[in-house]
Amino acid sequence: MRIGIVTFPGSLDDRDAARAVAIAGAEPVMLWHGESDLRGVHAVVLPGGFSYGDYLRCGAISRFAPIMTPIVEQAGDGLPVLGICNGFQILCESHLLPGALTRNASRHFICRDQHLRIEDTTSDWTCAYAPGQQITIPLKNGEGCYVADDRTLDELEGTGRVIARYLQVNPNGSRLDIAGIRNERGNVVGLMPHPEHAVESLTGPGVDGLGFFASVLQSLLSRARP
Amino acid sequence: MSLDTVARAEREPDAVQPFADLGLKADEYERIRGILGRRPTSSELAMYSVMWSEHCSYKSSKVHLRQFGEKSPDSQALMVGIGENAGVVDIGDGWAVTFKIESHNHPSYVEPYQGAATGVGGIVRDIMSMGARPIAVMDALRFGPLDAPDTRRVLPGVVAGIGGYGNCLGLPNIGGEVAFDPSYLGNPLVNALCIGAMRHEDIHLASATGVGNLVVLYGARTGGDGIGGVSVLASQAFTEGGPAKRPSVQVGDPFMEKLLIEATLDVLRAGLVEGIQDLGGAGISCATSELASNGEGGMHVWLDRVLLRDPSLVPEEILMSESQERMCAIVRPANLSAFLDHCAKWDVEAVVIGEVNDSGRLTVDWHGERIVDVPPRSVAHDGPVYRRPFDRPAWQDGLQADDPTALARPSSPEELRATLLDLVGSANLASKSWVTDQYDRYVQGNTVLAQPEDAGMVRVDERTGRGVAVSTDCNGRFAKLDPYAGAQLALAESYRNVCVTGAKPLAVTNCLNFGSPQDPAVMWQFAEAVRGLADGCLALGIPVTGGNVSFYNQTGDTAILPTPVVGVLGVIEDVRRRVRSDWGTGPARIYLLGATHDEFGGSQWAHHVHGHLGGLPPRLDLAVEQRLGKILVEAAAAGMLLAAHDLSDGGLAQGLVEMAISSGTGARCQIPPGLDPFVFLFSESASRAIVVPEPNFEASFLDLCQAAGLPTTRVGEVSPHGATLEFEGLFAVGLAELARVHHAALPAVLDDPA
Amino acid sequence: MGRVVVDVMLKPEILDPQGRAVQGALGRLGLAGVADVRQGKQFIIDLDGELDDERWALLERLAGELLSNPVIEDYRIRRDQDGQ
Amino acid sequence: MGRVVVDVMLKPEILDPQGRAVQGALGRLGLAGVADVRQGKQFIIDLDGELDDERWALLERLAGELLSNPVIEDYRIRRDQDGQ
Ligand SMILES: Nc1ncnc2c1ncn2[C@@H]1O[C@H](COP(=O)(O)OP(=O)(O)O)[C@@H](O)[C@H]1O
Ligand SMILES: [Mg+2]
Repeated sequence: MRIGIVTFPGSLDDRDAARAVAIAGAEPVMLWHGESDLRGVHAVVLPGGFSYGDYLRCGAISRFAPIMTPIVEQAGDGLPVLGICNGFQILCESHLLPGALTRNASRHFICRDQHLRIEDTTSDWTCAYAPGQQITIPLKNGEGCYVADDRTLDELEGTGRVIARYLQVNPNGSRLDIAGIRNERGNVVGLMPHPEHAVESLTGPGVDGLGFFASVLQSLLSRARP
Repeated sequence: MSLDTVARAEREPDAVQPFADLGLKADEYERIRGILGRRPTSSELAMYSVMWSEHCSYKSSKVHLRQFGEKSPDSQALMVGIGENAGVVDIGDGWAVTFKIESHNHPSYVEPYQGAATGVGGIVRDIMSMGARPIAVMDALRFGPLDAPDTRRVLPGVVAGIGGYGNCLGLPNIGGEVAFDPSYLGNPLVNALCIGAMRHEDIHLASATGVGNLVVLYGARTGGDGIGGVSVLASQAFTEGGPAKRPSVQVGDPFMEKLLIEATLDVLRAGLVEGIQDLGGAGISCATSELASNGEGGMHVWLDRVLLRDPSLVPEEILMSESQERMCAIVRPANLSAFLDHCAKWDVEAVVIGEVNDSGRLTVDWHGERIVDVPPRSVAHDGPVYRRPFDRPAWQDGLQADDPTALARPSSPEELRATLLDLVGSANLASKSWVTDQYDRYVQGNTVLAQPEDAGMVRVDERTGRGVAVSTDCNGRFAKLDPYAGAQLALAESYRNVCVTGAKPLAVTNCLNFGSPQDPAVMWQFAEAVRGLADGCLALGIPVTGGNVSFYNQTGDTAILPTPVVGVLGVIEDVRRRVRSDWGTGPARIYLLGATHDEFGGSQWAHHVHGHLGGLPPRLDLAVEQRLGKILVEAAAAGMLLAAHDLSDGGLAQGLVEMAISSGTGARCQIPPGLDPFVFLFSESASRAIVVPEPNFEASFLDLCQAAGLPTTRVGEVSPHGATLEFEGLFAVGLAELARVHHAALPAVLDDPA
Repeated sequence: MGRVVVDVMLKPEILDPQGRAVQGALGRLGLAGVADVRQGKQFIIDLDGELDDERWALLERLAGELLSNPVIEDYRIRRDQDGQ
Repeated sequence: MGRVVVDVMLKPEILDPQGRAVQGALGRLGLAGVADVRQGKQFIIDLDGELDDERWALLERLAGELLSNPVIEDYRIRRDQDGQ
């Protein structure tokens, strides 16, 4: 399986995402923001970082990158897309996911090992987890406070589209403790914390993040099987 | 028409020049006239004045710093020594690393966020200029008292600036220091360190070789940043109207720096670069004169080709601008278009501003007129050298005689318990996570150790697991009591912090923060610290590969504590063998390595409890330090250690508390018979560490120590799943209470009131 | 040459931690009775040449799509007459 | 109840990386001839009670000391008449 990782100017965790994809057993394919060809990848990761310096608003400028055109198009046809941190912000700015990410309630950047509960295991990126599974992966962001209007929140909650929630501490003030959400179809997922930093016990708080990458492989394989 | 050309300087030899306003002494000005055989043009004057400044020329410190070279130990590892942008050491398997620490103290006081941010930016470019990929940063910080109102202005801004810049570059922050002392209230210290890695063959130097090669300036446009002084010349040049206002503070653009890193790595990887230099202090003046004098010896520059952010800049200002996020590369003509393509890919502007020649001169033209014609060496390397008078201050004896043994000591169990909690929650010993939680320590996925470990450690080679560990340390109170010993104690602590993680020390960098060099007492502190550090490095067998001097750190006539911050870098063959300070959940025995004496001069206890600074700092025997380090490294490599932690500020008690908190598991400890509990718990004797051997290796580890003649003391045992830290027969404290006290101190003051 | 100013403000229902912090600080510095503070952004855009209807229309669109995020922010756009 | 608006802008000689980024994005999205973009902050302060001279003087001082950093920023303060 070939999984594309997009590098925008200012992307930082692109190499980490590629490493995680490789550890999970897939082939990472680096994609460039300025191109508009997905090179036949089976899924796409929008990695963390500060694309365009996070100037203006996080993700606001990247949303208009040429590579986003085929991503938005093919996401509509079911291409699995995972946006991590800055990638989540880009997905919201592109309206592939509802809501927005705003300044942390503490107004500080925060880096910590974060406990989460996986709330939904029907998405392409969470199906390898057990429902309700508790995991610990790093969180690091300055603008990770998820907001949306009440109607949207009700809908996310009512349709099981909150895929992960913060446990113990809500680090950024997100509404409903939301750490990640999915689109209706379950192929597009946005997640604030960083699973790609929890794929080797030596360099992260454990290997709990691998499940996101294992999930997409699992769901791609089950799709391939008729 | 006011352009001051070489021709005009010859024509009007007696024009009066404002050299004093530019910080040049009369004799220095005369020397420039002597070198040139005429008066300098205003552009030449600008170049000399900035390159001969203390900051760029090290004119007051040079005579002392020489010792780092003269006393340098034989080192197999040293590939590039002192004198280059940053030293380079061989860490094996064809890998080399470079690291350096630099100060940005004054700008961080004026504008904490931007001052600290641009400090990180500058050191990262230094590392890139060696051809290395930056792989981690660290920051050593000193502030006034935690509860002082100005600390609440400066500290959050500095931390946000370091985080804002470093996080945006994608460089993990793997360690540093935060210390508080009243002497830093009007003069905080912001020292930033960067580590880079490269293959041996990728090492690049700042030299302009190859006649006909091109000088390419790339990165941000040049603006009027940091040219306060030279505006004197500008205002002379612009008699009517005057120049536009010049910024007094530089603003960093980390996004531009990130692009600059990527573009630089691309052109290096593609083999398109002959020589490379970052633009830091003194900007184009420094880059061109250093490149030229290290290379073929000649260079011509078309200054009007420099891309400007502010079109009102005059040539003198362009030469001196310290605009951030710029680099200079020497490129063969045949490689130019490929070089420019890589820059364009990353949206980085680049322009050819000059050419290497063998004229032996650095010449600069402005729209066809010659405004600079100098021997580059005279600008870059042959600046003035001062032997400033230094003198042991009269008060030093009194200070050393003011022995802390006279201070009231806690003795009852209740008093000892209260003292422990008081220290654990004191600003200097409290958890620094309020700071470190604002730094990304995970990015790049190679961080093996970061806070709260003794040293930061990153994996360099993902295949083999080869990595490096770095620590920075300095106790300024020790340095005040005895600058020679204080510098060695800083070195020893940093060395030990690297050893406890299992890495073998290889090299030293330093940032010497002192008061005014014109004060003989300060100059003495400086001279002693340098001598101590050089002797110490020789004794430990690790060379100084680079560093930075920051003078004039004082408020009025009062200098800061002498603060020679020492960074030690070590190598570890396999990061999977790294040792942490987390002792797991037990059961396992806890040992103290090294001897404890009644030593409280400059200690955290004397400082925090009594507000006292006097006596002598702890004694240091570098041979013992080396033996301790060797055992720690060997034992780690053999997989003998479950945990290890160095002892410094706060002594054994603080060390045990930190280990217990980070592992979430308590311990039962005993005071060895015949020892004074207060001394045992709180003394800050040097060359000590706590280790917890793997139970099956305990006996062989103790044999190893005995064979080396290293004293070991059994301190206690980890209590399986215990939740208290207990000192038998004295007192016990719950981990929850310890953690609360330890973690609350900084947030209590720094968090926004609700 | 024309100057256009775009003010962008978080919608009233969105939490504004920066505004809150400023409100607290104003109070502590002696300004009583601050009912609310909101912190927004202001863009000052200087244009070469004529600001004709077409460019204005594009600018209006970009103010809503690029300079602000309609999910959380409102914007106001205006020509700056005095151009100062 | 009174409303006061404070606009804070980087001094013209200070580098504004955010403004530069926006300028680039506007260009890529088809707006030609953007000579310069500066990005600043806007504070909207709602006050209970009378905005008398004393409070106004304090507000002016705080605009220069708290809301802006005189080393790198300029500010403008005004009463918002329509209060909208
Ligand atoms: N300014 C800082 N930046 C990054 N890490 C820091 C900073 N200050 C402290 N740390 C980290 O916090 C931990 C505790 O610091 P400290 O108590 O000073 O350690 P030690 O006494 O062992 O030198 C260390 O891991 C240190 O690297
Ligand atoms: Mg330590």
